[in-house]
Amino acid sequence: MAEITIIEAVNLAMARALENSPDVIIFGEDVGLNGGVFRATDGLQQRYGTDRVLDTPLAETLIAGMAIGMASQGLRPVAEIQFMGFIYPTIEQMICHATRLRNRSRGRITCPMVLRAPYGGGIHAPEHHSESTEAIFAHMPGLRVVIPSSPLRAYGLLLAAIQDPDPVVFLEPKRIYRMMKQEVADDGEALPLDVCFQLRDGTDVTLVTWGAMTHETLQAADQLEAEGVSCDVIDVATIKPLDMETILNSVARTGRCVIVHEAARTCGVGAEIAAQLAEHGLLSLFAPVQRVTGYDTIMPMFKLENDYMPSTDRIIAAVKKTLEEA
Amino acid sequence: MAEITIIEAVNLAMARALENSPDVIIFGEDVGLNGGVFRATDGLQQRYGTDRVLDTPLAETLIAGMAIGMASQGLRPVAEIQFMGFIYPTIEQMICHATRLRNRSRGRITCPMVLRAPYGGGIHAPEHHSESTEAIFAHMPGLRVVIPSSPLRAYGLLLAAIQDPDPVVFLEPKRIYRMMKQEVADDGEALPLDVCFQLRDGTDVTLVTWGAMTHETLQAADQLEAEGVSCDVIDVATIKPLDMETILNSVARTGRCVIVHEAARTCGVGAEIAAQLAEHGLLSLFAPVQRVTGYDTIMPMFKLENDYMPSTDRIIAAVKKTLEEA
Amino acid sequence: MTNEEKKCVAQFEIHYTQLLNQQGELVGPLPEFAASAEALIALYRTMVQTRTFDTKAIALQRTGKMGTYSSSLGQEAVSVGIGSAMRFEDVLLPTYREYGAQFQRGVAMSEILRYWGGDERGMAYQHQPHDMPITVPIATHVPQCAGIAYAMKLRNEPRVAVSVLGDGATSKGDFYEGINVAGAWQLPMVVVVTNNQWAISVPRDVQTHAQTLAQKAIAAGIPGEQVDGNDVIAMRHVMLNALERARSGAGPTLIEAITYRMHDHTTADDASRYREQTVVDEHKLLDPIERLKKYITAHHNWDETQENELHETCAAEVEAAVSSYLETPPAPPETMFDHLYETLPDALQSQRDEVERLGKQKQGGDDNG
Amino acid sequence: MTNEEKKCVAQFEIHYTQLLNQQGELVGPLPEFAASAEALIALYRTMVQTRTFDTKAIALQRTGKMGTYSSSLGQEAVSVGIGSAMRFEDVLLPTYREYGAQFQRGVAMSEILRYWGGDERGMAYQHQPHDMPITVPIATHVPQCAGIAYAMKLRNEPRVAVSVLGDGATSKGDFYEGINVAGAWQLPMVVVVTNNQWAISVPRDVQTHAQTLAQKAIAAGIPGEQVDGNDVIAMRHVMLNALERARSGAGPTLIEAITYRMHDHTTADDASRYREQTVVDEHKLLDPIERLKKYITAHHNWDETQENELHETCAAEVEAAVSSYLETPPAPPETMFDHLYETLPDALQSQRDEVERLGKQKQGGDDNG
Ligand SMILES: Cc1ncc(C[n+]2csc(CCOP(=O)(O)OP(=O)(O)O)c2C)c(N)n1
Ligand SMILES: Cc1ncc(C[n+]2csc(CCOP(=O)(O)OP(=O)(O)O)c2C)c(N)n1
Ligand SMILES: [Mg+2]
Ligand SMILES: [Mg+2]
Repeated sequence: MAEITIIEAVNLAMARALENSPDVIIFGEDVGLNGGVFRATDGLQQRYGTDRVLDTPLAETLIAGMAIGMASQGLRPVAEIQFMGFIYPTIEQMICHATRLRNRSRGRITCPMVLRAPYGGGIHAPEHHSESTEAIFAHMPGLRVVIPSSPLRAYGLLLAAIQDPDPVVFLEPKRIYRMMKQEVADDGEALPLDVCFQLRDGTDVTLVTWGAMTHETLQAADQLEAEGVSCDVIDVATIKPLDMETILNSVARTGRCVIVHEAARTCGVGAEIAAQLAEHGLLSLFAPVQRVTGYDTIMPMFKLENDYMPSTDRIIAAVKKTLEEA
Repeated sequence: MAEITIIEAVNLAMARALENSPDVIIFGEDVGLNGGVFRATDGLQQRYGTDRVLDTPLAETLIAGMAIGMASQGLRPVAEIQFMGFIYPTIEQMICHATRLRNRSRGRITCPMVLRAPYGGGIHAPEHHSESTEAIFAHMPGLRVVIPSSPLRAYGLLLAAIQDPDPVVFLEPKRIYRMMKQEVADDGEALPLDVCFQLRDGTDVTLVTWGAMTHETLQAADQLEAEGVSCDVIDVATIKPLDMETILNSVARTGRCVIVHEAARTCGVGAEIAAQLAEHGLLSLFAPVQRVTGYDTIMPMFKLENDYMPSTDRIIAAVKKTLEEA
Repeated sequence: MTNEEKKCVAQFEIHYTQLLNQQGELVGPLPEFAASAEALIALYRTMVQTRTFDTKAIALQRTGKMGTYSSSLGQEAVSVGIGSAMRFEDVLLPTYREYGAQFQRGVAMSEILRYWGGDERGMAYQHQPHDMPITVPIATHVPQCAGIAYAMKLRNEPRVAVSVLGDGATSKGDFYEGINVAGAWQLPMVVVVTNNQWAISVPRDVQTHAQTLAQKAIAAGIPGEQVDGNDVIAMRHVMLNALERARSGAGPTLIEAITYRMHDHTTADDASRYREQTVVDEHKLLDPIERLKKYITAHHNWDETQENELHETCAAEVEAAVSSYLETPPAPPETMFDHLYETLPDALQSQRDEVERLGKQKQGGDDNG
Repeated sequence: MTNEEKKCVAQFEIHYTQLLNQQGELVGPLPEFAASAEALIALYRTMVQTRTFDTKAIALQRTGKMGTYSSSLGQEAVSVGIGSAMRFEDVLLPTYREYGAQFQRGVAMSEILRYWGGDERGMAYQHQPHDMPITVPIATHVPQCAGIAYAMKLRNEPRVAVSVLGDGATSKGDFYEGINVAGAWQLPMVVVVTNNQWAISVPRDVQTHAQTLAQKAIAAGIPGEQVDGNDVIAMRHVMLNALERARSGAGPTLIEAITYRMHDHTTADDASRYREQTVVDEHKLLDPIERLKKYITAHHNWDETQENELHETCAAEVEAAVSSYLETPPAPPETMFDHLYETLPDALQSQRDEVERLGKQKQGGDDNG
């Protein structure tokens, strides 16, 4: 069993899905011969043919709309949007149709599609290539939004997304595409959706995060450990619908919570988690919930991107603040 | 000085703006001869000509993009999207360009545009005509999102939006377009943006809301008053950027907060307000913040829309809950 | 500029088909199907049925028994032509005026009424498993149509996906994205533009400087043609050919059907604000039902007895649908959660419980509505 | 189907212009401007300047001194043709390969380097007040172009808005929405499609079944034409005519400029994964710079001395730009808030303060980057 990266795990999951079901179709811009700009679909067209792995014209609204059409016919389309910065033309299709077809037709027509996109900053990419706007999708009833943060979860969650009978937006943290390797058994086993993953057990403070930020968050937890602070680290993984139970249980134990995400703070998914903590966990909170996030300004071009994104230092400072108070 | 409705105040503000500056241009679908499907632009084309008040082809991406182009040339475009349910094709333009032109060009090119749209449910309209997805826009750095809830505020805030040097999404609560009348002096005076409006002073609980929900919220406050509960009622009005100071000050006095909005709960703007209360106002809160919102399901077609939207009863129940606790 | 320096590299023509003129006279060769009285009378019946429904639906709205409704008055030949040419196993992606096609495809009148009555159950289409529900966000169904057509092609099914949209809709980007991929991938797909000359208050000429809407097809490199949309024989004929091409693997077609919106845009609209009634009246002369009636009266012995019988049958059918609609008990409020996902996520259970509880309270107290 | 029943209602032709063939020989009538040696040499200089810049920019990226860069190699004639034909007061809406036009319009080389070096100040265009910065989200600038053109028309300014985009971009809906309104409103606007045969790895024929991209104009009812985009004389000629039409109120034009992307899509791309080098090599024979060089050598005494001098000048200019770029101190991190709104909203002040504080801390400790 080889050790593979996240991007390889994404590739492996799609290959497995293509292998297991003739209904799985992969498409998007440059996903064919080129294998995707990040190589997520590398080799898939060669192995599964141009009918099942194919390049589309350059049109994101079309990509989403076609995925919906295919899904309505019982296919399992897995469509790639090249970067999250180009996902906006899909919104009308996603919010008006993907999320509503089942509801609208009272279950007669369903929409088991996956819309994949690499997201997040930190790779010194050009303008518009570093977006984290998952909150927009997390606000849409009828959708699932899933974000893996390790090769194992990339494999297991993508398979789960493809098998899911409802539409899933699957966002891949591109900064950590090749950052770590894990042994991943290509056993076709999906991981559960709609639940958080516990990355680390601790008692003093709960750190809640997802995507590439799991990296900084775990680093912060390491450093804090050395200083005698024990962190519970939770990878939310499915940010819509939210598994608040796991988060609330953790905070009930620790009494403190720091939420870390790359996206702009205002109306980010961190707000929802913090709001639910305030609603359902107020009495267990010893200190105000802290959010360590991207700022409410345009994600700067790459010279300043590290000043925008949450750093290990910022996370540690926020943890210390929750420890100081109350 | 005549008493006018919200829709008339919207019309009056646009007429005033057209009158005061040759740079103001009104356009959208059916805004010309037809005067808009809600009559927001009634009579404007007749008075200000087809060059300044004009129908566009049926293309929302185009409408937003043209507004950006015009604004970049120093015009003051006021573009109408017929219903918020059709605003999604504008998102790419708004998030990639309207919000970024100033930043991207380091102030060389600016984008003083207004994108107006009627929003919200409760008028027994067809599918897609009852949307409240303001949170999507509230998440965008660089944007203002403004929502009036009375004729006076419709007039003053729309003028402010048109005068604002940056892009504004101006959402009009269509359910109360004709619900109330107020005397509005057509004096060209703008109201301030970025601040909440205090609708009612109270001591026991803070009710925070915007748009058509101010109606139910004020009704709830009336009923609660009769039962001896004194409500501070705040109309947020500019939901992006948020004037948290006013809300925090109120909650510092009352110790309790109920947030009311029509939009789906998860990742709604209420989450941001609740999250900030938990961050900055935790110690003044006697009880968990309550959110009374639309549910996290598709806004149902109109037979069930009243079961979806927050009612006076649901607001009262939430207030009582905050009073019971702690 | 002289001619030498410019080389012509591509040439295109757009054609228009009319078979029955305004007076109901044949002006082109009769297509095979149209030789049969039965076939023509079937088309006639469905047009009359559709109009009978339409009249009643407007009345329901006017009397507060239904919500906003969009009339298909004057456009029956387009819709009936489409519906009559399609096979049941094809997929129709309609807008909000395709009743004529929908009825032929098994959608119940009571379902359409339920839909405009604000009830999702009006899109369940109990007897039509294939078709998409009415699409409200303009042109968004064209990319979906391409996806459906791709599924058919991939599976080698001899099926066709058909989307119908308006003249206004041809201005929206997704329309072009959809027809472009239909060309690029040679999909089994037909796109019908019902050019009824208006997009709410915006006349056809304000939408585009293109002299025909059929020529939009040229951008996608696919065949585009015009047809008299008030001539149901031509409409069905052109549609049959396009479906046959698509079904046989010869690729997509764009059809511009020229007709006229005789009613307000919807019952929420007041067309007198932006168009002269005299112009509308002129278009009455082009009425598709009258036109076919003249033809079958002249050539197939259609008479007043048959005409009266037909109207009675249609009226009875519509009345039955109205009763069924009016008698439908409202869905319990908590069902707003029941088709959101296949299985309700745990996170939403408490919301569903709340709606159920409040619904029961309300039922106990005041009544629903 | 017989012919009688179908009436031709519209006809279209698409023309192609080439004036200088592959061998640098004149194959059409020389446009007025091209009689002047000076004019041709100016075009030649800018093409060489652009290519010199391009080569250096790639080198900067390869040596880690700059981020991802998109090359304009082989497409210089398109861009230089556009830029040379426009007036300063016109507005250019470029994509990420229009350096040839941008330099002529006053954008500094150092600004382009700053841009690809990840610095917003590279879009401030200190000497070019009118033009939009590079547009990355494909085709989104076409609707903006229409808005700009509308402003010009409304104010009766004799100005034109020009957007340039790729072959791939013609698949995206907003492209059509923009050209459609340009036609409907007869806007002073020119849209140039730089057909370089590739959209990253996707070949032109996979984008669309349309035999030319120029014919996309027919959908909008506007003139569309093809030009040899490796022939800078033809390019400038066609562009001048289109600008003149637009400026004089005669409406918009769509120009398809046929060229070839000689480099990888960007420095982040590896074209050998999806195209044969031999095909690329064949296109070397069509090189726009070589072609004009042959012509001016044959007709205007262009010689090796002048050639060498030109290369030296260009190299020096590029070196100066590189130095300026490399010497630019990074912007203070808190400036990320300074152009978000005209005035920073109170709600954001504490975030700006935090970034400033952290920036200073970092400067105190380790260095920036
Ligand atoms: C994306 C979108 N924008 C706006 C609307 C509002 N609207 C509904 S119908 C209509 C006009 C449609 O005109 P056309 O396409 O010609 O169809 P017709 O109604 O004439 O059948 C408009 C603007 C909508 N439904 N969807
Ligand atoms: C909306 C959008 N989708 C995807 C991308 C990613 N992308 C960048 S360039 C490109 C191909 C563009 O091809 P073309 O329009 O032919 O221009 P060229 O690069 O060949 O000049 C793609 C897909 C993007 N920038 N914007
Ligand atoms: Mg129409
Ligand atoms: Mg290209």
